[in-house]
Order: sequence, then C-alpha cells, then structure tokens
Amino acid sequence: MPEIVEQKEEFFIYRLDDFEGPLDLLLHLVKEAKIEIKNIFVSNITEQFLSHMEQLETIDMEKAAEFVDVASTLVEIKVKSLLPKMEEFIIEDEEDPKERLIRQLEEYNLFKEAGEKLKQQENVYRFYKQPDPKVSDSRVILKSMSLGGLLDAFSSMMHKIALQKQAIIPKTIIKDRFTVAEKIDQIKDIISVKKTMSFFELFESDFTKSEMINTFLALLELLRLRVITCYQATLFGDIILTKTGEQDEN
Amino acid sequence: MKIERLCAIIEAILFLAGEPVKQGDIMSKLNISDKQMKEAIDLIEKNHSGASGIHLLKFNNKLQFSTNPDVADEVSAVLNPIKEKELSRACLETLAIIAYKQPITRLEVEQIRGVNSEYTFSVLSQHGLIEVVGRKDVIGKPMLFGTTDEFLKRFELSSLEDLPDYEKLLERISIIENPQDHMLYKFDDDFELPEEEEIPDFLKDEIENSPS
Amino acid sequence: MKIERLCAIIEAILFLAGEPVKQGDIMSKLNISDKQMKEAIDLIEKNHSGASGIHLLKFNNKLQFSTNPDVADEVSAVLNPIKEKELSRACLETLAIIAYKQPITRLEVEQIRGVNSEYTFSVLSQHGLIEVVGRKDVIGKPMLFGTTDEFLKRFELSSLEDLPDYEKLLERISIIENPQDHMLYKFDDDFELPEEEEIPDFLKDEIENSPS
Repeated sequence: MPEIVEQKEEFFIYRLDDFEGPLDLLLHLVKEAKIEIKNIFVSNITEQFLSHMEQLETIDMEKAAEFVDVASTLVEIKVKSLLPKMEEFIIEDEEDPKERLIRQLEEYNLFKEAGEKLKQQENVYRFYKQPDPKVSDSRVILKSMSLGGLLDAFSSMMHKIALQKQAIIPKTIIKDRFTVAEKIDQIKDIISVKKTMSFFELFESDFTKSEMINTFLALLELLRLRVITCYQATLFGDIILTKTGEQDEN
Repeated sequence: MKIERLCAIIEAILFLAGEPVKQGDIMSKLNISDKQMKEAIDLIEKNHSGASGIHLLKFNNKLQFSTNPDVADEVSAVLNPIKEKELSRACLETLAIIAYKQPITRLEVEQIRGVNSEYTFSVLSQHGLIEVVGRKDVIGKPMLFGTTDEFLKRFELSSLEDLPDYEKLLERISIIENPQDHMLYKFDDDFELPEEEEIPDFLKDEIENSPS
Repeated sequence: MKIERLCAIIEAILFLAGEPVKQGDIMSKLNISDKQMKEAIDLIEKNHSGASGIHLLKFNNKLQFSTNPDVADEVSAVLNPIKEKELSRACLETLAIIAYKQPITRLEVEQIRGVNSEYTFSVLSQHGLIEVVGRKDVIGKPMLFGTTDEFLKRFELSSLEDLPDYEKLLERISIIENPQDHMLYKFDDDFELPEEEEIPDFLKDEIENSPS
C-alpha cells in the first residue's frame, strides 16, 4: 500500500511516485471511493487526481509527462462538459475522450487484477538441478559399414605391406675392406720391401669401386707426404711407384 | 515395455537432465505410445508430489523435476541455492498483460499501462519470464514478446490456458477494446459469443441467396 | 521433525546437489541426530533402489543420488544426440586383421600393420566391435582380442566363417608374413595382389578339391 503522507479533509493524499503511472493512481482513487469506473466523471475523483498533480515537481520528467497526458484529457473532458453542446463540432469518427479513458481504465483494471491473481500463484521456492555434464554429449554412432569396405581396406593394406616388405629386403652394403689410412699403411709396407712397384699391382681383381678410390686417395696422400714418387711413361699407362730416395741410389 | 521400467527411465532422464524435457522426445526416441506415456507420467506424479522431496512439473508438454517448495528453507540451509525474489507489482502487471495478450509489443503494453515499461520489460527478460517471439509487421518492425516456460513454472501453470480466468478475461478485453463490435448486444458476465458457424435459421436462406 | 519430512528434505537436497553430500553437513545444519539420520537414509534407500529410476549411493559417510544403471541405454538414447561417424581406414584395417586372425594380441596386430595401434584398438572397443577374449600364455600375458557379435551384426555376417575367402585370406597373410617360405614370388614395384575373387583358372580345380 502506498504510504499515507498527509490526511486532508475528506481524502488522503498519496505520493505520486508510489504509483505506476497515472492510470494506477486514477484506479486507486476509484477503488478508494468505492465507485464504478464509468462514474469517475460524476464523482470528485478527477479533481482529486488533478490536485495530486501539484506534486509533479518532485517526480521525474518522464513520469510527469504521463501524468500530464492523463490530466490534460481530464481537463478537456471537464471543459467540454461545461460548454454548451454544439452538435456541428462533434466529429462522428473520433472516439469520445471520456469513453476512451474509461475503456483504458477498465482494461488496465482487468490486467491489474490478473497480475494480483498471478501473484498468489507465484512460487519462488522451487529449486532446479543443474543438468548433468554428460547430458548434451553426443553419442557417436558408426555409419553403416559394408563388408566390401572392410575387405577393400584389408586388401589394400596387404598390398601396402607387401610393398614395404620388399623395400625392407636389405640391399647389401659391403663394408669397405680398407679405409684410406689402412691403404696408406699397406702401400708403405709394400714399397719399403719392393722399393719400386707398378700402380696396377696394388689392385686385386675383386676390388670394389670404393676400394679403388681409397687406394688412389692413399697414393695421393703418400705423394703429398713425399713418401713415394711416381712416374708414368705413357698416357693411361702404368704408373711406376718408387720409394722416395731410392731412385738416387740406383 | 513394462510401465514400471518406463517410469524408472523417465525418472532417470529427468534427474540427469535437470532442465525441462519434451514429452515428445521421450516418446519418439523410446517408441512409446501416448497412452503408455500418460500412464507413466501419472504414476511418476503420484510418487513425486505432495510430501515427496522431488516434485514432477508438467508444462507445455514438457516434464521437469524440482524440489518440493515446502522444504525450501531446509534445502537452502544446507545447499544455499540461488533464491529468486518475488516480482514487484509493476512487473506482475506487465507480465499479466504479456501473458494474456501475447504476442505483444512493448508499445502496446505501455498503452494499456499508461506508463513507460522499459524497466519492467528488462527485469522480466532478465528473469527469463518473457522473450522475443518475433517482429510485428508494421513500421519499425517492433519486437513481439511472449512468455516462456520459466513463466509457466514460476506460476504453476501447465499451459497458457491455465491462466486464471483465461477465456473470460480475453473476452472482456475484446469487448473493451472493440466496443463497436459488441454494441448490439447487452452483455452479462457469463455471456458467450456464438460460434461463427452458427447462423440463425431464419437468416440462412437470405445469406445463401444473397450475391457475394 | 517427522521422519517423512526429513526424508523429503534429504531427497530434495540430494536431487538439487547432484553430487555427493556429506551426511555430517545435513545433520549439523538441520540439527538432526544420528538415529534420525540413519532412519531417514534407510527409508530413502528403500524407495531409491532396485527398479527405481533414481538410486541412493552411500559411501564414505556421503550420500548421492544417481541414475539406475539398468536404464542407462534408454536414458542416453533420449539425452545424448546421435552423431554419425565413419570408421577410419586405420580402424577398418585393424578390424580386418583382428577378424581374420583372432584371437590376436595388440602387439601382433602392430607387427602386421607396422604402426602403433593403441588408438584404433580403443576406438574399436568403444564401438563394441572388438573385445578381450582371453590372455596369451606368453610373458606378460598380453590380452587377446576378438570380434564381437556387434561386429557380425554391423557387417551383416551370420558367423566368422561368412567372411569371404577365409582360408585363402589366411594363406595370403602367411605368405606376406613369411616371405622366405614362399620365395617363389618375386615382387616388382608395381606388383598388385590379386582381388580375392580372382583365382587363376588352372588353380580353381585344385582349390575346390583340396580339403579345407
């Protein structure tokens, strides 16, 4: 209930901002006076409404505008009732403001009552459980599968494996029998005994390409170190290797 | 399927879901007939109402479990759940207008209430009691509002038809809003509009013979 | 407090919490004696066990409601949306090996496929296509896997013998696994295994007449 601010003669004064708009106030006045809504214009309710408007300064602009709107309608109705009736001014199509206000008030009253009935049904004492975390998880279901698909996968896998097995069959990588260092030692050993020898003698028939390369690299190394000297008589002919120093003795 | 098993399944579903579950979903996914479903719901309701700690709510063809409101204080003492405050008069008024007249724009509500309703709309939206249900096909395409399942639950309604004096109120509103349509009649409170199909006998011939 | 009311309160609390609630918390916050609590729990357990959809779990002085595991499939059918997925090629491969070579350990499958197959095994298990059928009597007792009835159903087979060219495929696998035993073949890079159905004409009689 709105707070009673002040008691004045035959009616109470209520603070405007206790009301949800002008219709609320008007309806309240009607109920206080225990009259029918349609009788508001033959009662002193409209005067009471207008007298409340004196408090307008204290409420915000938006609310004030709503109150002034209804107040102006009330004043308009009052003025019309005081003027002598002039039939020619009545425009047929336009609804009588008095009728309109009464209708508006009646409709508002209906919903106000409905709101009160709803209030009796309002229940804020129920609590609801949070959904279980598993609830919205989707179930993964396998699409229909065919045996053909299974066998395709299987045979192509077997093919793949066959190819892999083949790739795995080791390509024999034969370890070099001698490294460059070993060849150097070997040549040095031979030359220290034979003093002079043919380059071709250094190779055996089963020598691999890399062994030949290693032997040649060893030879170059020995030349650089001046352990041996060489002499080639013809192009692409044999190379005669001589231990350094031995030549002069001969 | 045995009715007891169906009850157990539905109980388990509602317990896990927490949220409202459509009856239709349960029926279609489990291949349950309307009759079986109704029977199961009746049985579950019998066990989950009154003094039971868990209550069955039925609204808008959905089912949900909630705690028994009678034990709210004790439950709060132990678990401290979030408690909703009761709605203000202004909110209830606005909510009533939206409930009975949905779908409705904010402007239309404001015309009935004679007051700006932006704040009450935002409160009701925040509480999940109203929601935008479409746009009105007029200039500016204003949003149309309607009530939610949350609204039905909070006001213990199983559907909008359950609103207090639903039919009667809608009829009275229609009379107030369109007096010209009703001028010829003198209304009593329990007057009912005739169905459209009903044409008085003495008029039938005239109507049928008149050029359309 | 009446025992029925206490039961309703505890039911509501367990429902709302969803998770385990300490008995001590309920007793202290509601000022309940050990005896009352025990009595209430016994009563709740009576109503929430066996065929009921919601079961009471008691462990470690805590209470919890959970769903009846007997109805898990139906509950999941309603609450968990279906997402269709195809089996990956890797899964199909693994499945085929298991199907033809069961019972087989994961290591053996991995030796054939040449890749770690932990993930594909877990996927196949999840979908109920393979299962543990025993343990191999070697060091570590590794699990032996085989296909399930679900596998037969999925691939529309009435038994494992229905798998096409069972004997022939087995033979082929052994060829691939032990190439030294079958050095007759020389593989070229573009060698392709013949389709299962293709049997050279001159071999047909031999195969058909050979004892299986």
